[in-house]
Amino acid sequence: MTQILSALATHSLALVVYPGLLTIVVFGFATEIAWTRVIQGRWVLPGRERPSPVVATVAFFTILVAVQLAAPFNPVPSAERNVIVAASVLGFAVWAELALTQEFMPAPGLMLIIQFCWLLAVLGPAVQPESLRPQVLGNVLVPSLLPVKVASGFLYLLCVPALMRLWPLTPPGERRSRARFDTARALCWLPYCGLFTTLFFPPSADDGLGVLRFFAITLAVAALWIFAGALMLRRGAEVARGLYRRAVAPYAVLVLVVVVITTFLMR
Amino acid sequence: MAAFAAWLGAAVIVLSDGRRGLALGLALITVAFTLLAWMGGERIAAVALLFGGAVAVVQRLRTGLDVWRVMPPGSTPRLVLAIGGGLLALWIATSVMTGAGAPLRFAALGVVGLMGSRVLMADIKPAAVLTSLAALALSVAVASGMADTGLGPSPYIAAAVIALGISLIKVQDTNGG
Amino acid sequence: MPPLALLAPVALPLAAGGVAAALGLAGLKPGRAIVGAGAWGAVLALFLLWLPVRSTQELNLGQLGFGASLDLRLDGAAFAFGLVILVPAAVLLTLQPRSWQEGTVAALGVGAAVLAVEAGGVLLTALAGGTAATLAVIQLDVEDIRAPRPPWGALLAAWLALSWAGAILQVVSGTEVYAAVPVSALTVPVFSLLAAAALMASGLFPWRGWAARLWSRPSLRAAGMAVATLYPLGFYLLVRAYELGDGRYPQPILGVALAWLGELVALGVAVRAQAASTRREYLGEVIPGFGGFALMAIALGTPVGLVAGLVMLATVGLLAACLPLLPDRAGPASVLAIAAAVGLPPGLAFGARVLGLEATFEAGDFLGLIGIAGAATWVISMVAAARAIGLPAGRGHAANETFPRIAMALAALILVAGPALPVILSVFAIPAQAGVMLDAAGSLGGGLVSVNTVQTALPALTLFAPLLLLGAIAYGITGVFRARGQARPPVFPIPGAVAFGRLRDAVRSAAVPEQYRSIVNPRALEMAAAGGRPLLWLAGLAALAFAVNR
Amino acid sequence: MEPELAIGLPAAGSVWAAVLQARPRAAFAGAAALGLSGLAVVVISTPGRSSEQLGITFSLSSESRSLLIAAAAALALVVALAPMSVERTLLLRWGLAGLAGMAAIGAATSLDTVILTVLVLAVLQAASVGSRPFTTRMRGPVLAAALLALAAAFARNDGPPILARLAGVGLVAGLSAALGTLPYIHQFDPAERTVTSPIPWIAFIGPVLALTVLTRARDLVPTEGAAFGAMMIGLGLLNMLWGSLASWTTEGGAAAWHYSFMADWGLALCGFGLAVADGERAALLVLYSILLSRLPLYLWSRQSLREKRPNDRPINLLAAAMLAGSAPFAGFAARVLLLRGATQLYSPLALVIGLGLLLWLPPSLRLGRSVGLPRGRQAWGVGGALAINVVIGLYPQPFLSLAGL
Repeated sequence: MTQILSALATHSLALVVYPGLLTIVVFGFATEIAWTRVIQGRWVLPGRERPSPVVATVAFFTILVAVQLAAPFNPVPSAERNVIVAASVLGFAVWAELALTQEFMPAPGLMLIIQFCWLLAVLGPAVQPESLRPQVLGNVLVPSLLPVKVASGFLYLLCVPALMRLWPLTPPGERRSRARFDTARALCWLPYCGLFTTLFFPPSADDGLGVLRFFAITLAVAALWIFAGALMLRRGAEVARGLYRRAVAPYAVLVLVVVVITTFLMR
Repeated sequence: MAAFAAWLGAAVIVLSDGRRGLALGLALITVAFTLLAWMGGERIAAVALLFGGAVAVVQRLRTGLDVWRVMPPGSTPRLVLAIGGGLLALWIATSVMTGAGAPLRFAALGVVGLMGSRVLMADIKPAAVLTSLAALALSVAVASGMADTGLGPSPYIAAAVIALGISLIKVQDTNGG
Repeated sequence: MPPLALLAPVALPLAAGGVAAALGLAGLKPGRAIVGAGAWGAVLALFLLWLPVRSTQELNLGQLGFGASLDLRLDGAAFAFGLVILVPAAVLLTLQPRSWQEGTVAALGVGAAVLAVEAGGVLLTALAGGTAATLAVIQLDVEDIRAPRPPWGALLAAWLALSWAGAILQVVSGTEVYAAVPVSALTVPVFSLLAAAALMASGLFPWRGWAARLWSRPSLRAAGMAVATLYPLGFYLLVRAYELGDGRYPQPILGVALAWLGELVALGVAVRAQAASTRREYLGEVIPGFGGFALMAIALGTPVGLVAGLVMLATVGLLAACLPLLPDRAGPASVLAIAAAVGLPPGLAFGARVLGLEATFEAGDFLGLIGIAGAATWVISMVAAARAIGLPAGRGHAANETFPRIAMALAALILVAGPALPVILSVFAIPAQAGVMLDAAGSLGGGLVSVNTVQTALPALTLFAPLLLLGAIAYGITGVFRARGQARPPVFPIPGAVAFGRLRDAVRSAAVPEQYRSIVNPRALEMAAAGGRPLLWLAGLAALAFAVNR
Repeated sequence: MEPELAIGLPAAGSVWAAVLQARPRAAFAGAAALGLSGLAVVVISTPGRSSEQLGITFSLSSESRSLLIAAAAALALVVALAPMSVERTLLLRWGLAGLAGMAAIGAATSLDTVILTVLVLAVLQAASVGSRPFTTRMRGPVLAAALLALAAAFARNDGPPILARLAGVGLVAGLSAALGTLPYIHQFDPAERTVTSPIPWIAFIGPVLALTVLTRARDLVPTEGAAFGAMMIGLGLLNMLWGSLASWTTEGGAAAWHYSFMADWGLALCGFGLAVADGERAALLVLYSILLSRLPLYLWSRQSLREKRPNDRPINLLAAAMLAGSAPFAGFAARVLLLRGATQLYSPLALVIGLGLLLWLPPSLRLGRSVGLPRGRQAWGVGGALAINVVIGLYPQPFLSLAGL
């Protein structure tokens, strides 16, 4: 019973504080503020209104994803983390927001394709190792598995900007202007960036340096997406759409082929 | 000789529409089968056949169109059937089948085949059907004589009773006859 | 318990149906209490029979005459499927008003379905399953003959196929009793027949199956009962096939094919669900969606997959009770039901689906690809669910057959049961799995707190319970969704729907060209054959003689 | 003496009813008493015991006895619960005549007796007033008699093997002609009374006749079992296909019933043709089903068919399920046995039969509707027929044991 109570306490701590809600909010809000600063040229801060059920839903999903990350000092034991939970619930977070708000959904078909590509990037590397522990996947350095890992990592990087709506898939006139602070997106920054760090970099040690390393990589990934997003915003929606249609989707097929070939070769 | 008579009787039934012709055909069959049964040692059976057949013939003479009407116009197919059926029965009874009793075989096969075909004809009248049935019943009894284990006179008696009974039936048919 | 008590779960609903019929014929109104009591009595009997001993019990009452014996067996699988069938049936029979004819047929159908899962052999299962199917169809037609119902031919074909499989087993191995069939007897053809029977019995196809079409009926009394009694039976066959094959299907490729089919079923459901025009239409796709995932998990051939599939079927059972009671109007009941149905964390459906997807990766080889496809499908389902909250309600069924509070309670039960996943596995799924996969016993662990598989541990109690609490707090602060029902375009058009529609129309309008109609004239053919023409008869005779002497 | 009484008592009952036409109650009571006595004699008779009291050897086999009991029960059911518009004495008179003939056929130890009985029954039926011409009504049975007689003659004489094969052809074709199955379908007039229509041949006399002919055929052509079975299966499949499709698509409701009997006979012929115990069991269950359910339902549907008032009540759906051979009705058990038998013989045949079985459903739905909304005695009758069929379907063992299977 003591063990159960202790586990309940540590899991609660993980969900609420680290790497859960509090960490998500701190990291995400900071990143989102930076993003809006970059693209709008002014500081947009979060409002003080009561969060909507949509934000609550996104937060609910993202904290579950956050506790799956291989963040140093994560109270959830590594054996209890699961990439399936992370991938599927993070997928829900994006789509729940889009579908619940009944907003104009930019190019939903294309978004779904990108979502599938992202899922392939997350789960593809797990096919051959037959492991679902995120840190195990991050730790895979077997040469024969590296092509899959690298290819998947690149696909991940390509997909997330669209999923987080950093890259425009529809021309600005068709989209609702977003002058306000996007709380739902802010809550997704850590899960997306942290999951990339978890899956494609060897896990960081449970010490101060490890924390620094983990968040440095995570921030670097966020910075990369902010940079790419800003760049793409200047090029316009047509280029972004063309990139996903003509490059990312075929590339995802290539990744799938690589996964299959690797699995076949390593049977 | 008796077997040929049976075939001839069946042929006459096939070729006739009037009561005289039908009765003649049935009479020939009755006599022929009686002789065959008698020669086969089935005396009681022979008597039964004679009795049943005779009553049927008399009954036939009393009902239906009082004419011969043998080979009415358009009888070529019937003639072909009568001759062809007879030849086929003869060939099977004598050449295909082996063993003793060829006359009995010829008579039975010929009459059964021809009577069965007669009933299937399109323009047949009830009188002809009943005559054919009586002949068929008699031939079934005669054919039972081919069985290895003799069935005794009972099939003959039953067939005679049936032939007799059939001849007593008055057909209530919208198509008349 | 005396062995004869094994008859109780079957006999009680039958007796209740008999009493309802007798009272109805006598001009009295038996009401819903009798048939409801019969079904609840069967649930109680199942618990009393299984829980104290938790081991297989058998009863053989001799030969029936068509190759099968009245051989009843209660093991883990029978207990699990018995509950999946009986609990929703009992809920619906107790709550929804029915005429005595409907009540009688429904109760008899419940008895037959339970007999199908308690049967000790394939042939008795076929007879009982066929009976349940017949009664379900009759029940649906009694309620509304013009409303959609399962194609009777497909159901009949399913149970005939199973009969044939049983017959082959008897011819090959001398027995069709599940526990006695030698492994070698479950050949690929026999398994194919069995699998075909299973797929047809539960309507597990990528296109819109009967379980979804039933939800477009004006009333959901008979539809709920049909889904509750018939839908699990196909899965039951696939689970029993493991017992016949000593824990595996005759060829691994068969399991892979079925798992892919399950994925396609789920994908088809998800694609249709995201294009649904009403909430009722969406809800109709919920159970088939679960069916697809359950098929995928069960067919993997691993203990984890099997238990995941069984838990999904348990969720199907609860949803089969919940959805027919749900009123066709927006409100918290609808939101909760949709949340429970889509597998919102940390519900029971969520845990089961995570386990199912895990199983695909742990099964090795290329099966992980099915898991990726499954995850993608799940995301589409989530899109569809979120969209469905704001859809118009759709066709309303009579208010007196809806019970929003009970429906909400059942949906809430599915959601709060997530932390209890290990308990449900231990009591419900693992005994069933252990009964049909004897070699794999003990491959799942974690006790009552977490679910430990080969690679990971799912801390269901310790992670899901606080998450549930957090969810409750979050929605307590923000309030729940208050979406106004309005028509919404599909997220994306159903691929190939237009082409398929065109093809279907072309097939429907296909006719013999005018110039050939005189050749293919059924009426003339009938007249020729049935005209009693001697020439045809002689030709028939000649043909027979020729055929024999050829 | 038992077989003779089994023949004589129903025959006497039929004659009694005919003689006392002017006094319907006395006619009915006397005929019913004699008929029931005949049934009692059949029930208490010892299967296989020979009797030669009339100079002809009679012996009732278990299978024939069981079908005779079923036929008598069917007759009792339709007479007792006949629709108000049907004259019950007339039905009883003809039923008892048929029963006497069936007893004679079932108890006959030689094919000749069977042929002569068929001729008698044919003449008796055809001689009564009917809408079809006498000559047309006689065609089928006379062809049957002629073919069976020729087959017997071929089988009894020595000669090349082709003779035995042709004898087999004659037996199968003769049986088919007597029953009125494809290719020897008896002409059917929907407006005709049932007793003078082809229905008694296919649905009442047929089961016992088929059983007896097949029993005799085994003695006559023992070496041609394979060819014989192949022909039976071939004709069986043909009838399954034709019967079910024609029953589905034909315009007339009564004709649909006629074809449905043919479809059921297709199953029975396949079962007999398989020449394995399971096949025979299957065929017997189909024949029970024809006698005890399909025939009564047909008779009860006649009025509804005339008045063109089909119905979609639960009872109609149950009737449809029964006619389609759905579980738990007897048809399902028969189908299981048939599939088992076919699997023992040749698996692809089971596949063909299995696919063929699906053709039953559409016509059965139509036929079930055509029963209309039975009321009063008729409702009890339909309920009784369904109940009997369910009992046979769920627990066929006693019925098969009665037939010695």
